[in-house]
Amino acid sequence: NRGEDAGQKVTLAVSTLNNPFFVDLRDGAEDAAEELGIELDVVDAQNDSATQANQLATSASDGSAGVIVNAVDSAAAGSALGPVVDAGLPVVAVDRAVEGAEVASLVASDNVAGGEQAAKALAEAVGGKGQIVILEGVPGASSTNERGEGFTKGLAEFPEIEVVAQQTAQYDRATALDVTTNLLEGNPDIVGVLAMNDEMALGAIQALGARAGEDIHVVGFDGTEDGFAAVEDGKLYATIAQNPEELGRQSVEVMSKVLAGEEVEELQNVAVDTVTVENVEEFSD
Amino acid sequence: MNAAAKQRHFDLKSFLANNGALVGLVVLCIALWIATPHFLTGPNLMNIGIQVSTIAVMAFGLTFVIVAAGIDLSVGSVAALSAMVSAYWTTTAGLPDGVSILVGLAVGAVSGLVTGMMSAYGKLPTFIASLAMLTIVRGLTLVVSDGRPISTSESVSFLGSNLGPVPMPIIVMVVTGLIAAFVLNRTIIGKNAFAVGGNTEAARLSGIPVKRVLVTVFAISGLFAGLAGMLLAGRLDSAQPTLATGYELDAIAAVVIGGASLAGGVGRISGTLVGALVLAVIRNGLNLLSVSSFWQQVVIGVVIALAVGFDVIRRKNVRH
Amino acid sequence: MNAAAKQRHFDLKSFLANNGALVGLVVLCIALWIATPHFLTGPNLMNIGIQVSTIAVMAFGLTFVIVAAGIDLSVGSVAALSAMVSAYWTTTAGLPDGVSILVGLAVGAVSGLVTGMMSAYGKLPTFIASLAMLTIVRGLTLVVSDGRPISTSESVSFLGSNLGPVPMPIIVMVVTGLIAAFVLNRTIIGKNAFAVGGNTEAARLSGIPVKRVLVTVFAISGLFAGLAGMLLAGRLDSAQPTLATGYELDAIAAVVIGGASLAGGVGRISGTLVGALVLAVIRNGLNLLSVSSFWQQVVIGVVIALAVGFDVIRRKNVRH
Amino acid sequence: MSPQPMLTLDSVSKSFGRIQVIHNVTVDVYPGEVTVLLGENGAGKSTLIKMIAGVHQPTSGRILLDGEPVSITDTKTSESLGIATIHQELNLVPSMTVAENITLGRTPRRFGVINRAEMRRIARDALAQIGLDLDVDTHVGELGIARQQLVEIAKALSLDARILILDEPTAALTTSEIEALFDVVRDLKAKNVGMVFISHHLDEIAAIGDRVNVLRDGGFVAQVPATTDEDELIRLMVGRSIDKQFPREPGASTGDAEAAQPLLEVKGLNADGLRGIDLSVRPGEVVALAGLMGAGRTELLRCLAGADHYASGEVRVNVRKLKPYDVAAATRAGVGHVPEDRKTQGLVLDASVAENIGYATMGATSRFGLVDRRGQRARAERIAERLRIRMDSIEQPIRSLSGGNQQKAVFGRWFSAGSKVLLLDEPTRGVDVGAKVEIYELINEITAGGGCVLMASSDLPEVLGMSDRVLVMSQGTIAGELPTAEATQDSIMQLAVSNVHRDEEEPHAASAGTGDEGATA
Ligand SMILES: Nc1ncnc2c1ncn2[C@@H]1O[C@H](COP(=O)(O)OP(=O)(O)OP(=O)(O)O)[C@@H](O)[C@H]1O
Ligand SMILES: Nc1ncnc2c1ncn2[C@@H]1O[C@H](COP(=O)(O)OP(=O)(O)OP(=O)(O)O)[C@@H](O)[C@H]1O
Ligand SMILES: O[C@@H]1[C@H](O)[C@H](O)CO[C@H]1O
Ligand SMILES: [Mg+2]
Ligand SMILES: [Mg+2]
Repeated sequence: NRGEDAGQKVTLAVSTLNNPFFVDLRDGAEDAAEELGIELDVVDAQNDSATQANQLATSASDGSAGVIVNAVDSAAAGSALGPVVDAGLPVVAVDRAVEGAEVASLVASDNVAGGEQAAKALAEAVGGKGQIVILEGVPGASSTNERGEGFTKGLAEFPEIEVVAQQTAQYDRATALDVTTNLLEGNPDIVGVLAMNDEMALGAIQALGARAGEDIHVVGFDGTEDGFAAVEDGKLYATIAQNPEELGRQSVEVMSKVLAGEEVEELQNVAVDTVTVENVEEFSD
Repeated sequence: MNAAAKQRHFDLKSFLANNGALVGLVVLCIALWIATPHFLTGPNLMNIGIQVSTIAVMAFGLTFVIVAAGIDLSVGSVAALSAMVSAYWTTTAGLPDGVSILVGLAVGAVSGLVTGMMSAYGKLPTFIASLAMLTIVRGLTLVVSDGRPISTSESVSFLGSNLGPVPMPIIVMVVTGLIAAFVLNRTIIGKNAFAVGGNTEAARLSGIPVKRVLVTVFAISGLFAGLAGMLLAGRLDSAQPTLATGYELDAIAAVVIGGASLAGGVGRISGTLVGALVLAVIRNGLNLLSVSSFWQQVVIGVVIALAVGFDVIRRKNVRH
Repeated sequence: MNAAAKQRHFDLKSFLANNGALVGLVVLCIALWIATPHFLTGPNLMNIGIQVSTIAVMAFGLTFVIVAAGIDLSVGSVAALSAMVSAYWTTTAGLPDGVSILVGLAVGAVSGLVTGMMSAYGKLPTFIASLAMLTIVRGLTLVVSDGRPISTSESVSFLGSNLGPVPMPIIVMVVTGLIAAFVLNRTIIGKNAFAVGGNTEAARLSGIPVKRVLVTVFAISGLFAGLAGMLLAGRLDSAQPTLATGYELDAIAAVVIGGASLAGGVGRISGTLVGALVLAVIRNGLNLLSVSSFWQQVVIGVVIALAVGFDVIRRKNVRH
Repeated sequence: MSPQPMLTLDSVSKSFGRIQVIHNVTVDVYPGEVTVLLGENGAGKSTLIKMIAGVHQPTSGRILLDGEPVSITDTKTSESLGIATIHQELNLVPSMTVAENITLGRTPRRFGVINRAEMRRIARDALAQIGLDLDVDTHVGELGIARQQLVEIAKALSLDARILILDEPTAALTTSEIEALFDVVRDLKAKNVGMVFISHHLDEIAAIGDRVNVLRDGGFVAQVPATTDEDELIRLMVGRSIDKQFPREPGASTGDAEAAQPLLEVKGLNADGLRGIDLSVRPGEVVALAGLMGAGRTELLRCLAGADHYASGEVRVNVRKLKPYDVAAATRAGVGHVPEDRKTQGLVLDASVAENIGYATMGATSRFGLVDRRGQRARAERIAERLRIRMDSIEQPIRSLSGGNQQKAVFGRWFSAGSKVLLLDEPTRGVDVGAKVEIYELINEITAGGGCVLMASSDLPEVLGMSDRVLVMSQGTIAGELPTAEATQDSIMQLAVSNVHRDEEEPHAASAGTGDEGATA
């Protein structure tokens, strides 16, 4: 019972819109949809896999012609897509991979590679030695795990860098402020903070006050507007810029090709860039 | 004979009186049926059935605690720990799948038992005891899983799949709902919960073992939460460390929308089911209507208030 | 004269009796002082003071609702909306900064007022009314902000900064704490809240305007939540759409740890402050001790249970 | 003459914290006898029996059962020793049915599954014992306090205990229910059940008591036979004699009562269970509302006080119409209401005595929103002294006061508020003879000052002794009016049952209460 005009409506299932990153992703997707004459139905799982499973099941029966999924969790999304796959709808994954389900294409930047780049950038900033702390994302979230993996890889090359504390700040700016403040008490000699996203990096900067960018360097991840601004101010040494708008835009473009029956790449890589004060102008607007 | 007839008559009345949100639910369904052709379709109703199952099963158990005038904030976390330990048991530790569901249920029941003991013997307010368990159990889930999802065992995955044309979650929900209703209304466990919640002092003076009742209702709540967690993980084929985070508020809301009072002494399993359905139908309907996700939250709040409000208006009309 | 002396004596005793978690807090502090040299330092204590301020201010307002036997789940969301609207007012809409704090406070008070009216006149259980507001208000925050952070006005940022050597959040917390304690204990608003919470029917039959009392306590709760939100945003120089998500449980926990009962009729501002401090000190201490984030949650839960448990043991000793 | 005591409280004492409330008291209970405990409010009667019931443990002393020392650590133990207790305060679960309440704690079941038929049977049998015909599936919360008290009694009787303790079971009952209860007591005596009975109605002691233990200030005063005359009992109990139990002095303006403008006027009031109520009370008057249980007295007072909705009709105070269903408005108009159940409707149990007395004046005396703490306290202290409320401190939670003292506090609230129209629902329930006189004198003061009182009372001597006129209610209507001077217990009862008989001929008029009156009349 799909719409007569196949290709009309596409569901974009976003993991959360409480985060500027995904808001940008959605904006990119909406722009592309408008250009291509696609009706885009955005649903927000508020970071809950089960909510997303519910939304995906609903999209299988609500007249959508295809589903773009930004998985809350890669592993869980596989079976959650079952009803969509059963209904014969094409699926495009964006930002995060989907395990255990056939997708037409994955439009993503690489979190592990990005994590590695972030670690290297911080190492460069601190001159390859000294004590650092890591601010982790939501425990158990796939991006937390993947970036952590990347951090470990990246730091492996710098034996003189010591990770003295590794604590979660839930991807949240306010939490990061408190956690960093507290960590500083126990570890007054740190030279760097490696944060799994910009929100936490900005919270850390707030906690560091004048020391940020002077004797303690901070590296974030995402490339949000606030992040770029902090880079320009010299407070944030670097952020790993994903291009969420581009992720969103390309995911819709790929979906439109799939619906038109065209061939698409299995993996569509969107560049991840290390943004520092050197190149920030190219990114911020 | 007359009394018996009266009795049957009364039961119908009290069913309606205790399932007031039913009116809200029906109004909601009619509105959605008018608003979108996708709502009243077989597959969509099946979806709703599956989607409501986790919260419903969790809320069935929670009904016991609330009837006994307690509150259990740990149900979401307990669901996650049960699912995780059961997945660990088979997938990571390689132990026999045959009992993996039992392992999950045991984890749930024991977690509830501990909350109940903290509250009955440690004299902690149930809010605090269960809040403490919320974070303890979530922490343990992260420890067991090392923060990574673990694939569920085949039996647990089966819980999330279909049995012929009928989804297992719906079957499980119906069966556990009937059991819960039976235990709550027909057994001494349920009666004691009502007595303790209705007037703890009177219950104590009548020789009801108040502490044991508290421990029992929390164990039941944990047991159901554990099952709910496995249902959910089974649907995802994966136990996630963040599984069911924040579900406690939805589960409590389902029980309260269903007519129970947080002051204790009142509550019905059928009401709880209606409460859970109200929440699930709202979410499903808003997805179908493609309401923007920011406004969706606003609308959900308004509809919850209205659905419960309908009940209040109806009850006022009945009283006078 | 004798009576007056007796009275003063009683006040000290009742302070201790009502601030039982104080013992838990002291034990906690001693343990941390032994465990890490970084705990008992001036700067760290200052940190704790700043970190506790948001939850404490929020919980001060919430104490009124809980004393009146209600519950307010919306405080976290209201904090976010107030901060967001106040930031929008100046930063996005370019309206005069001078009143931006007042705008935020007004948003908070009105949100609370609406919850109170839903509950008093709409007859919704406060759990449901405030749960509905939780999602409505969070949705509105997202709508206002379009999901993105907005920089706070200078006045709000000032709330998060230092006044000379003393952090503003601590000043605000102390001042509002004193005001809250005064209003709760000395004014008709507070006394009415105690009466309504202690026995609503008896209060009503004594001519106390129960509905107006309910609306008032929720408005107070919203007002304090709004201020707490701006304090937090001021510290971040930015109002975030996710600000204070989930803080409601912490705030309720602070009030309950501080000796209030969710059944109503009991509660103290000083107790609430102690409750908030217990939570803040636990988090601070665990950060200082670099406990792994998985185990941290387990430990937080255990320590909450113990801190409240201490109170229970102490009270038992006093009773007999 | 007496056999061995079956139960002995042997030199028991009891302290709460620093305060000792029972000093070395010994009480014996004999099979087939009714041992009466007599004493003023707060003398320690309830505390004493709570030691038998397993609620409190004695601080010192022993409890002997059949001569053997026993330790009664909880209520379950007490029950298993064959002791059943009817506590002074109701201990029922309002959200549960009559049948569930009667079988509470020993619900009949097989393999944990409740046998509902058996449960109802037990309940019906228990109710039949005291002649109460009530649907056992009714929720207890829907019943008036008198019926709740009867359910409580039925619950205790159904235990078939060897020892039965009755702590003021008659306080809430009307004459006919009390008679039914006493029939059961006599029956139990014949079955050799030992009983302990507490009441502030001295006539009841003579009716069923055997020996009387008098307590004063937690100490033992004397043991006397139940045949001892009332004045002597009062003297033993109070330590002085009381000249006038009913010191009614007609109010200031009763002289030309007919002429005076009514202070309270009700016209055509219809409500749940009330039909066409017209009445007026003039300044200086005390009007009593008499009637059988469930006649509608409580409901009428609640409507007048603004506590309940009414369907039609109007209520005027001092000519001005009262806003319906608004207690605050009624309070402002000078109406004060002492509800029938102090525990659920009258008191904030965890608040202090001072606060409980002060609720009605708190708003009016506040300035700029600030509570007048000193004034509130002074007013509370004055009234507490006046009513001789026995307590340790005015700041003590009212929960720890004895039942009668709690009742005095509820009355005191409205007296200190200076209410002009007092609506009293069983105002002296559980109050001792001495304190009753104080309450009556306060009533006199109010009427002397131009106020008026409408008082529902099941205590016919009180009705006859304290009112100027009697309105007799029956089946939700006012069945008739009698000037007190001409009224007798018989003439009141005749009016009270007048409608009941008519209803029996009209099957359609089977209102909720009909069956009960039919059975108890
Ligand atoms: N839990 C308690 N804590 C402190 N004091 C108490 C407590 N219980 C009772 N008391 C005090 O003990 C005394 C005796 O109370 P009790 O209830 O036994 O009196 P009573 O003789 O039954 O009076 P009444 O006729 O009013 O029922 C009172 O002064 C009362 O205030
Ligand atoms: N058979 C019944 N079943 C349930 N409720 C009843 C029954 N009869 C009366 N009631 C209710 O119980 C209450 C008893 O009436 P009410 O208390 O006004 O009478 P009363 O004359 O004051 O008698 P009481 O001595 O019981 O207080 C009323 O609220 C009435 O609606
Ligand atoms: O890539 C995104 C962002 O970094 C966000 O901050 C957290 O979730 C990740 O998937
Ligand atoms: Mg007594
Ligand atoms: Mg009555």
